[in-house]
Amino acid sequence: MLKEDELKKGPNLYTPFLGTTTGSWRLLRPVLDRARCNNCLACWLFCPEGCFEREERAVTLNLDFCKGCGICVAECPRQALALVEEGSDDARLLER
Amino acid sequence: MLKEDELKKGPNLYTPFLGTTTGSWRLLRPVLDRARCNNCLACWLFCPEGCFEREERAVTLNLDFCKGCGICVAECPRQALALVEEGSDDARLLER
Amino acid sequence: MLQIRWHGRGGQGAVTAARIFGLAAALYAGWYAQSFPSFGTERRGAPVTAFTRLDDRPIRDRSQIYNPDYIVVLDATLLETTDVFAGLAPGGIVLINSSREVAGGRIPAGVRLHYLDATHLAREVLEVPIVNTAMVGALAGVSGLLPAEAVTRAIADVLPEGLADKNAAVARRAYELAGEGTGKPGAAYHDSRPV
Amino acid sequence: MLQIRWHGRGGQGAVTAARIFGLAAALYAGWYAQSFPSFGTERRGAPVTAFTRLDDRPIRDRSQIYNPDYIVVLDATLLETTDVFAGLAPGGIVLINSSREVAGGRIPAGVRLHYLDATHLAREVLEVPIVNTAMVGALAGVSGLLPAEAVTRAIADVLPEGLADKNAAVARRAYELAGEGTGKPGAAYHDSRPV
Amino acid sequence: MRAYLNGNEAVATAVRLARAEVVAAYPITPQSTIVEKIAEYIADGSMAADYIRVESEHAALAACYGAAVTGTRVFTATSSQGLAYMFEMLHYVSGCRVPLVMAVTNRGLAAPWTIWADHQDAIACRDTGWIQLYVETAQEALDTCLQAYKIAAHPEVLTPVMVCLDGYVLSHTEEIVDVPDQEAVDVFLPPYRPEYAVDPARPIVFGIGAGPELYPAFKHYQHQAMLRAREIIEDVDREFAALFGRSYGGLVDPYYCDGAEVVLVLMGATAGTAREVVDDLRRRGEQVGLLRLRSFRPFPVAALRSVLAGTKVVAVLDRDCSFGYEGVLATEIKAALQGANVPGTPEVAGFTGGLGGSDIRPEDLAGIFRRCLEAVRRRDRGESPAVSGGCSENGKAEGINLWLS
Amino acid sequence: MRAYLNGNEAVATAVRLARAEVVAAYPITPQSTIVEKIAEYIADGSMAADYIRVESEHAALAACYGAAVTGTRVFTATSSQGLAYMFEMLHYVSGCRVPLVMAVTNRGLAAPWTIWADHQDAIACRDTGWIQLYVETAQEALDTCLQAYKIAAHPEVLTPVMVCLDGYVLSHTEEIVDVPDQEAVDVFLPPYRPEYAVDPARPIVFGIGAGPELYPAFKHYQHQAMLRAREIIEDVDREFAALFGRSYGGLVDPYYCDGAEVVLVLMGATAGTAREVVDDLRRRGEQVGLLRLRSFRPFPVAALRSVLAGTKVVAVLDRDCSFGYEGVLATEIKAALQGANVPGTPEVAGFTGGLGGSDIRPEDLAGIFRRCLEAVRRRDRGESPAVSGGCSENGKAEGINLWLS
Amino acid sequence: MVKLKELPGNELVQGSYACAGCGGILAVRMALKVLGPETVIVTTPSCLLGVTTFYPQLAFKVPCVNVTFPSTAAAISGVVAGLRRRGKSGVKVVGLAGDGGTVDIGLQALSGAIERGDNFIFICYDNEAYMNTGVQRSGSTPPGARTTTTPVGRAGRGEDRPKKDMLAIVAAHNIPYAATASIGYPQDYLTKVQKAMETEGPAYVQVLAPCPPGWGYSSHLTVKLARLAVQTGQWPLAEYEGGRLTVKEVANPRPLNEYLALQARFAHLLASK
Amino acid sequence: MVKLKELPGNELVQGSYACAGCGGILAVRMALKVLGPETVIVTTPSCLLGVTTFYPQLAFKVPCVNVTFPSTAAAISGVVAGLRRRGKSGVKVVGLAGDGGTVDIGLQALSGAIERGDNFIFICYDNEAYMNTGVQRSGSTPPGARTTTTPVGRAGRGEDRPKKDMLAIVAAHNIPYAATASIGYPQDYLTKVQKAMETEGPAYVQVLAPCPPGWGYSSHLTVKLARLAVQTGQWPLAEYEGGRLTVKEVANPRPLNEYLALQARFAHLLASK
Ligand SMILES: Cc1ncc(C[n+]2csc(CCOP(=O)(O)OP(=O)(O)O)c2C)c(N)n1
Ligand SMILES: Cc1ncc(C[n+]2csc(CCOP(=O)(O)OP(=O)(O)O)c2C)c(N)n1
Ligand code: SF4
Ligand code: SF4
Ligand code: SF4
Ligand code: SF4
Repeated sequence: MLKEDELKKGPNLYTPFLGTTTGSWRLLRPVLDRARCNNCLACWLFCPEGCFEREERAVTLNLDFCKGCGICVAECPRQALALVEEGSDDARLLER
Repeated sequence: MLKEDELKKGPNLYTPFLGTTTGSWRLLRPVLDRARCNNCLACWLFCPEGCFEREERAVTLNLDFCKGCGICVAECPRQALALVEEGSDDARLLER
Repeated sequence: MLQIRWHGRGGQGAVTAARIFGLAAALYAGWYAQSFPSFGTERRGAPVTAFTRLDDRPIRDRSQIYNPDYIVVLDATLLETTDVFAGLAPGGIVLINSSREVAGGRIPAGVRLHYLDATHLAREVLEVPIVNTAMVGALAGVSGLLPAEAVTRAIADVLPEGLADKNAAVARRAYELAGEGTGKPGAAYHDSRPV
Repeated sequence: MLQIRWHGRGGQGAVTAARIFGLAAALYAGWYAQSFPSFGTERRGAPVTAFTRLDDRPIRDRSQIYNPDYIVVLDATLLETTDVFAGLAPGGIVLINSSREVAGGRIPAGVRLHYLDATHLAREVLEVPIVNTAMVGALAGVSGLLPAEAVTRAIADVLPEGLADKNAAVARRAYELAGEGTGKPGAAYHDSRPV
Repeated sequence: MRAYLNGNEAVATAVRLARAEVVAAYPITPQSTIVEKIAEYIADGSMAADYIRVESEHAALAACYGAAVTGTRVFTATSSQGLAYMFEMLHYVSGCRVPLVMAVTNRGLAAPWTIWADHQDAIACRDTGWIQLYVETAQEALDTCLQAYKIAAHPEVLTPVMVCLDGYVLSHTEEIVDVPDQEAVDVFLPPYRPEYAVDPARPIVFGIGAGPELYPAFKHYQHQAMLRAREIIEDVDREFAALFGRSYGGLVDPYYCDGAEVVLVLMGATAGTAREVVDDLRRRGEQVGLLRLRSFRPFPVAALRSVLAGTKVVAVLDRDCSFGYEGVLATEIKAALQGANVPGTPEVAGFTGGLGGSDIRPEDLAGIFRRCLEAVRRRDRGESPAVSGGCSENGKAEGINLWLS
Repeated sequence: MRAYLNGNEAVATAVRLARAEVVAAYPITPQSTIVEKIAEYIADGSMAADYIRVESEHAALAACYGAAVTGTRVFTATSSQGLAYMFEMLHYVSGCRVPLVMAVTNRGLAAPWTIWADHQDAIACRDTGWIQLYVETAQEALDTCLQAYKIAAHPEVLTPVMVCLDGYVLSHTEEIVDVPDQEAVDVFLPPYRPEYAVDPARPIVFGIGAGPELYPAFKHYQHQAMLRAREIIEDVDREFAALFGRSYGGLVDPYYCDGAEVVLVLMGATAGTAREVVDDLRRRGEQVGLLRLRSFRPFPVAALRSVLAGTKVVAVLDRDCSFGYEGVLATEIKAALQGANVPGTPEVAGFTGGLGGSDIRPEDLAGIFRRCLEAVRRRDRGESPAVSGGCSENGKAEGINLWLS
Repeated sequence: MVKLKELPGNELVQGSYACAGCGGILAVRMALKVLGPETVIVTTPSCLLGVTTFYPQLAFKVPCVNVTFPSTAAAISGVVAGLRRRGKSGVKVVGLAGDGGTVDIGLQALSGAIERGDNFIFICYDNEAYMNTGVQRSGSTPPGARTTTTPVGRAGRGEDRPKKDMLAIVAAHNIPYAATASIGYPQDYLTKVQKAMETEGPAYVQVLAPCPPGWGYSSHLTVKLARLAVQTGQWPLAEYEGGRLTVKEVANPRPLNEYLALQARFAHLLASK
Repeated sequence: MVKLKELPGNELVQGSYACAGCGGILAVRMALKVLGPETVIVTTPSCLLGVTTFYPQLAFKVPCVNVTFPSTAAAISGVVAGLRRRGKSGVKVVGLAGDGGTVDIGLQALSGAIERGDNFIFICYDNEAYMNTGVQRSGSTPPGARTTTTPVGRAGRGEDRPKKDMLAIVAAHNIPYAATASIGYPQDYLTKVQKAMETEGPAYVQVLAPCPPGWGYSSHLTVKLARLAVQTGQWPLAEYEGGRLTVKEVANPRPLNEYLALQARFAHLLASK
């Protein structure tokens, strides 16, 4: 909760402020095969959540904000990305 | 003043309703020389107050609403209209 | 308190006249003053009124003026369609821009009438028949409420530079004519009839 | 009064489930009922909740539900990010769509857990993994609050014609599985652990 | 017919039953599902009406006004920002005495942005010359819309009506609703054919200009009509009851107020929760009651006075705030109780809460009652201070979500 | 400098002296001459500001808001329909705690169409979270605009201010005004540089969304700031007096209220006329007084109570009407006087008049006093009825232009 | 092609409080000759509303629905729908608004109504400023013009933005019919109104309507200026029909100064030369 | 021409609550890559505002000025003037609005701001309906589309009016730069944003931004649909510059059904055939 001091100045707050990541929304998970990536940057451009980072030879994928929309997978021209069921077989429930 | 009955129904009134003519606004008065009129209807068209009536051979002029703008005089191609000072020499004050 | 009502037509400058008179009184003649137009939009040609109040103490009354002490008529044709004398205080003074006397029928008893052929004067000095400043000068003269100086200085304050000088001249001339009080048509004069 | 909280994700139909359950109870099972979504806009994928209240007298309380008697979880992955057990009334019943048991850590004491692999069931009958009607049927069965008939009629009222029949079938099957109470994963069963 | 509907669906149903002919509306949460349902009725042929898909709420109300002056029955609905954006038109149509009906799904106003319920949106429009009826249930929403058409078009009223329902808490909450038969509604509500309508054969100017000598007269009669509406609202409610067997008390809806020491006054759906609390406290022997205000405009001064006369403390719950004064209901009820001819001078304690969707729980209401009952005890013992000095002057913040003004 | 200005010119002069940097406004009678004068100042180089020529009032206030969050001093002005059309934005900017200053040249609201003065426009906006100061003279208009900038931007207030002046009666009436020196104003009003401003180096979201758990907190503090403004308004008026030698009493401006049996409460320019009437009646030995309310929001409950405590009858003159209740001032003053801790329970008699430019003459005010004094006599004799039952319930039309509610 | 001689003689607006020589009221009076008595006017605050529908002077002989300033076209949609519901198909709904009420505050509503495809005519009488409130600039004020909000001074040279091209804007809505006209060319103007009347769906006519006090000229010049604006190329007569825009060419354009010199609002432009 | 490889890598919006696969947030994220950190966003109620600036999730890394729904462009004018007064010339003011906030309720303000010639960019992310409130039709909804206010039934066949041609409308304002774009063609889109940025004065970009729940398709198809719309001729890529409109031709247009068939909002059109 905000402090009294902040509340008194009105609903104008410093940004960004992220109460949560959105990775938890994901039902499907993109899996990157870096070896296939030719660094065309399609995923980097098209991911609505900005989950990819450009690196020297291939992109990397950070799932903190990934919602599993599947766009990166659909747009990757080299099939370097695949979509798997998140927590399939309730995996994550058991894992942790 | 309106009647209670009318006031109770809101500010929606039958039209036209003219509390006054606007001839009294006039400082200049158009004078029509019907003999010169060739019925081209310029005045009839251009008078903002609708003071002219079309007749068989020439227009007629009714000054009830004439404000003396002078447009009819300016637009008459036959100089059938002239503008004179209304109440010049305080004429009307003396006349009546 | 003294109350003045100005009658004119939209575009003739009655509102400005009321203001010039008030300003002259307030800033250059030691009065407290208040001026205001008839409230509303004035269309060209339609009758309009404006008002000035003078007093020797601050003016706080904000109501309309119903019983003026002075009435100034910028355009004599208004006499036909408007009851310019309405509510005139007993013994009130009326100043009309006209080259001749107004027929008596509609003039209430006890009124003192003054005339100035301001149109003529304005045509002469300004080259246009704009009479408001002349009438301001005339009222100053006839009423004795303000010195001519106050009026001309007020005109300089209110009117744009290009117009101020000539209008000041017209006002001063009207003021002087009032002082002459000749009673002749064509000049400011006191009505001789016993009213 | 009995209070039910439904957990799902935007797009999974938790809100519709709450409504179907309420409607079934209200129109076909003699209850008074009330149902409402978690207030707000649901984005696809974001966790959402919905609520149903049942009572045998008119329901007048309009406040939110803080202590549900029943909790229905349409999507087991929510257990990871949401405290689905929050406020559960003592002795409360939780029904989870899952093919296997949930690890014990986060489960409060005194809770009765039921599972249904609704995803599997829905895939079988509906050919899509939409589980809300299955879970409605399951809750009806597990809780014994409503007869299967009430649920299927409510589904016919709420869902568009093309979808109603299959969903009614799914709900009925889930209802029956609950009745079987086999305790086997893949069916509705009562948790055997002493909690 | 017994149905399971939420408040918005109940409103849409009423509009269909009322045979509204022109509907113009703009989407806004949590109103939108009303007009979506109406669009559906029109699309499936179960309602014969024109739906004007306007580009804003200001336009929505202007379009409704245009349609209404042609002599058709008209409907619109909105909420919050949309109602605020209509504000100029609100005054206009009431001034023109156009008997529109509008549903307002109450929601708080930005900033900050909210989509959740409070009454600030409609309360802030209380001077616009609209009748405002606040409902408690989906059933009442339906029934009140039907009543509203009758009240608005009554020849002695000719005033538009807002039917206000709490966002989400009513609008999106399903419950059992008895849907009346079309035939019965047709009897209750004959077609709308006003005396004045757009007609080249008898030309009228709608919305003339009026100078200082005339303007006050129109406003005077507009006010008088609104005052007269107090009786018409009661009459229509009675007539409705006779036909449909349901009544809402007309202007006010008292619950256990007889002999109550503390009466809680509020509007809208919270009344339901409050009934539970009152029942509970009564069971414990506390002399408490609830007064639900149904008609906020016209403001039922006499009805309030007669109910609240013997009360010791009147607790008022406002889901709104007139910033720099206090909750609006509190102010208006105090005013109604001020003066020598109100016996006993009850103390009025204003509470503001439930803003922007903040939940009002039974325990919140119980807390209000408890504090007021304590004040009654103190008062009975001749002690002070009471619940409050009676107005915001003493208004130290008590809490952030529910404060005593 | 002694000048001869009307109310609108006085406002424009103040805005120039305050060194407003951005002005966005839309024309409307009788406001327009304020911004025309400002446009002139900018064109002749005597004022360094951007004038945004917007396409509507809603846009005007949105543009002002946009400019204000960049950290500039901003001005706008409007009236009547224009104010109503801004309504959504009014709530918004106050909710965002943007310290704008706006002049409102008061005028009635359509329908029927009017261009003449009453207070309906601003009064109907009393819940918008704006401070509202009503002025009596052109001088006060000028001085109050300067004060307004200081009040609005005070770090404990951060709330926009409306300076309300009666249309025509003040806006178009010339009188003597003392125009302060720029240097003195610069001392009183240093440049506006707020803590929060648009700056990519420290990015801020202005006007966030807030859920039910957060929204009430913002509203709570907004309300608290407005209550706190009561003291700030007084402080600023005192500070202004120290520098410029003129004071307006801060929140209220009492005139011969000490020991008065009847006090007339009103707002705006009519106070001047009322002073004449009070003087006159006092000369005749009547115990009457005048209380001019200067701050309508925040509503000065304590100040009103302390002035009106010993009064027998409080006459209230409303140039507005909350249709279906009564004049708004009457309601709010009754509320302030309600409750056990107001000694004597004065009777409040509400009069509504002066709508749509209807003139308020000295004799009208004298008539109000006369009727109230008669009621005092009756009250002293223990007779009834008094002036009124105290509210609109007894409100039979007394007259069309001035009625007792 | 409208035949002037055959137009009905009775006036459908008369007795208004417009200034002597008002181009706006003239534009309306002319249009009503073509529109005839089966017309409903919808109008908003403007000189027109002020001078025709203020009690005790109600000057229209056809029904008139006044509405708030931003809402002409929205109210039109309502009237159209209502009349349709009431089965009154023969009545034409005609919006009348000034340029401010059209190109500024009324633009959005107009855009919405055109988009909805309602059957109506919208006539904008363009006097190139907000006249009713005292000659403030509007989006339709031509560059250089002095108004009370675009004053002339050390730092101000009158209006500094081009005139909003409203014809192009409505054309961009793919409106069935739109045109500009001038009261100086009544044959052309009235023929356009006639076409608008015959159009199924929305039609728009923007007619130049000089204003003596607003522009600063003597009232008898109203029609002359309306002609000069066309002759000097300041006001092209254009028509948008069937998706095509045609602009009437001005054979021998007259020097712009002829037009400017007659108007006080442009005086500073000439003075500075 | 924007070089993708050279665009800055850091995200200026991240963590929003948009639906998975939201074309709108993608459009904004992309644009910010070109606009960079010296940007001020002005935005209004819409999915965008709802998913980026609701506490406790504030997703922008640049200043963001939220304003009421009708007022994006009016607030822009204020921010522009204020920044000018504060001497902050390097900061670009960028309006972001949905189609409803652009072509309907926000049109008038936008028209005013363009007319004033303020220096700003206005990006309309066009998802062809009011999504934030639950998929009601807007002026930008294409004909035939089913929305919650253009339902399909015995008497309803979805939206029955053409899409408002907003590019033509802003072009009619003689705006210095305007373009349509699609998130399916990022090179083209971002180059246009770049041009808008380099424009002195107002610039407008309307970018097609599919919406999975609103259009009724599976989220991974967002970019594909944005491409198909162009390839089937439903969404022409156009540019208005220096007073000239150019439309990129589609070499071998694909059959419309390919586009329609993927979307539930058009299902009734195909079913009925
Ligand atoms: C919302 C709103 N803002 C402002 C006004 C004030 N107003 C009335 S008429 C008018 C000017 C009308 O200008 P235009 O439409 O160009 O018509 P004209 O008077 O020039 O003929 C204005 C600004 C109003 N009535 N309503
Ligand atoms: C005056 C007003 N009317 C209505 C709304 C409700 N509202 C909020 S967002 C929205 C829809 C936005 O649609 P669009 O601009 O197309 O953006 P999208 O959500 O589709 O991205 C509406 C109608 C509002 N906030 N303010
Ligand atoms: S699945 Fe969607 S959100 Fe996740 S990385 Fe791929 S494009 Fe981004
Ligand atoms: S002077 Fe003007 S008003 Fe009079 S008749 Fe001629 S054109 Fe008509
Ligand atoms: S100001 Fe101009 S537009 Fe208005 S009535 Fe006078 S001439 Fe006509
Ligand atoms: S509803 Fe559509 S536009 Fe809105 S966040 Fe979801 S995908 Fe994006």
